[in-house]
Amino acid sequence: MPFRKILIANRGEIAVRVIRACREMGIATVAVYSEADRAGLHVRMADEARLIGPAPAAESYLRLDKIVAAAQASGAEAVHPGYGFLSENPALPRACEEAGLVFIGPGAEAMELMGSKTRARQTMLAAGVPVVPGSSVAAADLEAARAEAARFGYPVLVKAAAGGGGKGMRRVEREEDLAAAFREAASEAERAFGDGSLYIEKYLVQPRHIEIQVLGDRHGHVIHLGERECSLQRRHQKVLEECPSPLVAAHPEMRAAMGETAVRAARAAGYYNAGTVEFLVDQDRRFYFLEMNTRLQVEHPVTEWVTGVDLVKEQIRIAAGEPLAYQQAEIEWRGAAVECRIYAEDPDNNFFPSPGKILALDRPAGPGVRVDSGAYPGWTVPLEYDPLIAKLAVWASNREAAIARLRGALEEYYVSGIKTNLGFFRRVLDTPEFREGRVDTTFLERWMAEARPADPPEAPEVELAAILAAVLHGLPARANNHERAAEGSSAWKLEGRRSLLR
Amino acid sequence: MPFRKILIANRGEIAVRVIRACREMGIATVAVYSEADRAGLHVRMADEARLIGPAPAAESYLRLDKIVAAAQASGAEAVHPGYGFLSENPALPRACEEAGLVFIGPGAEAMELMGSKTRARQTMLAAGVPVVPGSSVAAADLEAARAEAARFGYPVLVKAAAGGGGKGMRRVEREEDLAAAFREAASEAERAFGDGSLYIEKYLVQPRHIEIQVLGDRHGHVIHLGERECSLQRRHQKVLEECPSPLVAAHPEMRAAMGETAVRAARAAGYYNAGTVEFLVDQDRRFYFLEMNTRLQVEHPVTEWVTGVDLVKEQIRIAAGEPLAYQQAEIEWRGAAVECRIYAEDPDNNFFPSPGKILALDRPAGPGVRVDSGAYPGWTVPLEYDPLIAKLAVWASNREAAIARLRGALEEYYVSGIKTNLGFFRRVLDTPEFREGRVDTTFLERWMAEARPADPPEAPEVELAAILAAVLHGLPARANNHERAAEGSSAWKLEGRRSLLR
Amino acid sequence: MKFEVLVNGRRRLLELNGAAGDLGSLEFTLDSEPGTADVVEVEPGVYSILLPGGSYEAKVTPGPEGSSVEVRGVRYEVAVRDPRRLPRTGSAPASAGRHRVASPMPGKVVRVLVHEGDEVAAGQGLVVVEAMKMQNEIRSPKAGRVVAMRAVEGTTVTAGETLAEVE
Amino acid sequence: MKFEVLVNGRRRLLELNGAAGDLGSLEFTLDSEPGTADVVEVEPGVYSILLPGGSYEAKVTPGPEGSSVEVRGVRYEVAVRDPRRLPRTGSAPASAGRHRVASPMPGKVVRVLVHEGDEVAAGQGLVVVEAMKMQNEIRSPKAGRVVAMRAVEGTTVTAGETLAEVE
Repeated sequence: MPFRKILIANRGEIAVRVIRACREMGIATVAVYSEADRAGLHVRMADEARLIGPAPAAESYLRLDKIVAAAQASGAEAVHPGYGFLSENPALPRACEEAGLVFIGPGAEAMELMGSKTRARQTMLAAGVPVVPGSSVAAADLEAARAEAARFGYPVLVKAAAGGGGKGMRRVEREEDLAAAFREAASEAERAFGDGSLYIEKYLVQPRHIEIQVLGDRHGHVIHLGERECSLQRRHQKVLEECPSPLVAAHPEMRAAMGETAVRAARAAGYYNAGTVEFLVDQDRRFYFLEMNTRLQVEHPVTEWVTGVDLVKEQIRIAAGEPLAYQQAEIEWRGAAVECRIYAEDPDNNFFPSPGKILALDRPAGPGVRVDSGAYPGWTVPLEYDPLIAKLAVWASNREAAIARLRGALEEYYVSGIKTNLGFFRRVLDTPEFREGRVDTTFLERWMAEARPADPPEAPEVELAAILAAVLHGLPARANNHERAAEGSSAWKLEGRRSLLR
Repeated sequence: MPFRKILIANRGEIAVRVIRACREMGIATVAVYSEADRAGLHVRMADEARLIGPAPAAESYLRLDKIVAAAQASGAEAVHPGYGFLSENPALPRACEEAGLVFIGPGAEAMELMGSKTRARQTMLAAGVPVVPGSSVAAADLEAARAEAARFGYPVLVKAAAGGGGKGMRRVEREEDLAAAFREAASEAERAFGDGSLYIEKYLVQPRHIEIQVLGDRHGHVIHLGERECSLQRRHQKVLEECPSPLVAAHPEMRAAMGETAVRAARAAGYYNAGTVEFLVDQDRRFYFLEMNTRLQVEHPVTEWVTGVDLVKEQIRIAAGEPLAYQQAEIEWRGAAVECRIYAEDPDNNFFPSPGKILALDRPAGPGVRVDSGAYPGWTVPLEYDPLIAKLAVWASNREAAIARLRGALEEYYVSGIKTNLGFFRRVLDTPEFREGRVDTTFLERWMAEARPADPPEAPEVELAAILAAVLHGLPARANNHERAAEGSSAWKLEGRRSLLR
Repeated sequence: MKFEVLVNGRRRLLELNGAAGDLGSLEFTLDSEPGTADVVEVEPGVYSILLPGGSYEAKVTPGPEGSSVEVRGVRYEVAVRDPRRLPRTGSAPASAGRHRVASPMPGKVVRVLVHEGDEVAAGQGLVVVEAMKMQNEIRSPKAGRVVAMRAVEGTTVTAGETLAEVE
Repeated sequence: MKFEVLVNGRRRLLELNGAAGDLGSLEFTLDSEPGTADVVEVEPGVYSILLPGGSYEAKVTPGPEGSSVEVRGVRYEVAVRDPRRLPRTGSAPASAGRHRVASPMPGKVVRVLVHEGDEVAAGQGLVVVEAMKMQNEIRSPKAGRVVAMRAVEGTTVTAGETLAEVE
């Protein structure tokens, strides 16, 4: 047992994921929660739970001091940051170290290095890792930005030098649009990260987003676990990920090439624990370092499905100083996995967030279906946090079968009370582009901008069923009628009644 | 697409399993149901559903004529029998053939051959497959039974020559007990199978039950998918199965030896489609052919987890005449899987069946957890059928991790309204014998006969939590209180109320 | 018992024969077409419906304007009217040309982009509401003038709360 | 508010301070030990309980004799009595030495093994009840004489129905 007790500095499905891993390793867990999360599943499942502040993340899940205090008060030996919140903030590993706690993740230096786009880029260039042409520009220096853009040629991308997740990112098609985009991005970066410095780079036309999972121990051993295709994005946010990438499946030599490059990148940064090297891949299959995510990714389940490696357990073992349990040659990829991010949002209304109370919740089940979720029936999805309520990840022996399985699982998945993007995924999965793996980071928005596919061909019985259900459900006399119905007409019940009448 | 439409001649979790496979293959499904199963999950999930009679199985799921009529009326091209009911009755493949339907399973001849213990035994002997010493005895011939028993030496096993599943089976320790056992077994066999012929064999002391999954196509290609350890049995019924067998894991040469023997057995019977060759393994690791199950097994998920082969889809492809999709050398075994059979029964009261209405149902989820179930909250488990309501099968990279995962999943699994054996499994999993893989077919009953392990060490807070919950739940004023509580104290709600008061 | 039903905006007429309110085998007439169905409410709001052509599962979520019903992954908006009752008048229409702009979700007003009296173009952003870490720009449904701005930066709004009015 | 609680047969005394019926932060005294808890009913009958030493989830299934409560995989049978009410007398005890043998489950009587007037040993089978494809032998709780045999072969019985009486 690497540790006796771990504090999880997160909430929702990822906190639940880490709790499950700890439980299987015999490690006690401490959940932290804000006032909005008292009924959160992570609080219910952990061995202990500590309130760390009011609902806004800035007053709870982002409060380093409270996290560290909770860990110390509970006697935890290590802290797992999950993703988001403080997970990529080097102050957390530093504070842990000062408090005598083990941080389950990379060292603060590697995190800091990779958190700065410019320093990361310099390190990658020095290590011979290909990068997208670009350079950083001080907050106020519009003229420098104009010169750089002219050098790479339009379109260019303007984004915050600090941070990630698409915050403050703007694509500029023509020189005359640069000034406005520059000002907006700088102000957004300033607000989000307290640093208005920008980064300007060549915009690759319709690239794929393919990333490599790496694992490194504290003894210098680094391996990769293959790629994830994350090209399906909306507003620069991934919504569906898969392994293998359809492109890599068609060009198997790419896995080793990108994998070795990712390992080189991690080594150059002095990286250990789990991390992800993100690449953009152009239409000639050239790949460019985009950034390194110095934490567990949301989409880690697809890698777990295909390689059989439990990334969270490996994170914990690595943090405890154990050597990697795998050699590179032992990593094998079997079948295909696809994951959907289930969001509380309304695809029919501009994807507006849809927090609120979940009235009914049926999760899919059966072979090859994995659900990671923080939701349950009766739970109110809070307004204050990320709208991700669950991840649905399926595996099958090949991509076509995995997509068919995902399609069925989406149909089994039922959430009422709030809106979700479940129906949106059903439509995405039916597009020929996705079926054939012809996707890039612009596909989803292009597809959404086109005329929506017409409603399914008229199916009179489907509509009839909807009409009957709506009418019958509205009849007031029928309250609790379902109880009677679901009991069927079992002979036992009829006989049972009869015997009472004797 | 091998077929356009398949009828599933079964109910419960296995019907749901087959429906999911068909849905993923683009094949429409027809469910059949008795009057007790109108609200069954298989009826809800199928594309069509047909009533085939009253609740008793003899008037519905065992009615060959109604099954075939339903298939023809619905335009189905093939029939999947599941397990149990008609699945090992050669009359079903015959009736299918006459009606122009494809039976998804072996030919009637192979089924008939393997259904007769004596003919199966002769065939195995001729094929050089090792068998347990024994012979068949006519219904009335007690003297012949006495002579045979004397020849093998006691203990001996007396059982029905027809049928399976432990029906009519009796272990006889001494000659003076033979007469009574013989009469009871003959009468039970007569009632169950209409044939009082018995089979008497040498009883192996504390053997393991290890079985081999085989797959054969209609072109003579037969492969095996490795073993399943099924030694955890109660009343000759399997309750927990795993792959790899801990014994085989310790002696890897056994897998190839038993696998090749099983393939030889299947070939000797002219077998195609999925089937299972059951062996008893004695304490010197000698294995003896026990019987062949000519259908899909309840415990097939553990093989699917470890090999990555979807057995139901392979069954369907084979029935459509397709060649096997795998060569023997392509079958690889990764990690370890363990399955529990969740029964509606009361372990604290002699394992009496516990049909009734399910009030609440929380299924486990997360990585490596698979649930196949026909149950849902509000559903009434009928009195008339098998008490199996779900199967929980987990996978992890090794046996120890799989057991830990199963332990956690059992804790997440919550069923109220009926009794189940979930708690029983938690205790079984904690025994040193199971943890160390030192199990045989007598282990479970020996363990149960011993003094039950004392209650967990006194945990005052656990008991306190139980007391508080019981007291608070009983307060009448608190009806629907949970709604308020689960909403937490989200700032948005408070603010929302305030804005209404303005 | 007769019902006037609006399905995704299309008007249908359903008549249930026999004792309404009893599930099980139903006889009905949809528009002028007679039919039969076997209906069971298997879970609250979830109906298993057997029709001659298949088994359907309909999941009903009641809403203020009618029910949202999902069948085989297709969502229908169904409003039911019992014709014996007076037809509802619906919510009062906006005064001629005056459009109420409501928040589509609960959230926090992080920015007010225009002021009362401003001229706005159709689609122009009026207010930015933040919910679940996302900033959502609420736009003007039409070109016109902002006659009322109710949103105040830093305050919380509920779903459906008026943010502004455009004339 | 005071409660007498029987936990797996052991008597405990719980006093809730403050307004009973309100969840959230609770102060209480168990026997003579004071304590605090934070309690939320997260699903119907499912309580999340935070105590100084940990987070517990208690799942309550009410029954006729009390509640069955599961916490961390351990099941407790808990009967609660509000001492202001009169203590229940419990079900009338069987007349001296006379034992009622009830069916533990619904099922069908497939065999009656003894007759009225027969002498039986403790543990001897009286009736075989079949349910869910399993034949279950119902045994005599004591040695004695069968004074009444209510079970009839081929009939159905409900859970708790009397099969026989042994004296």
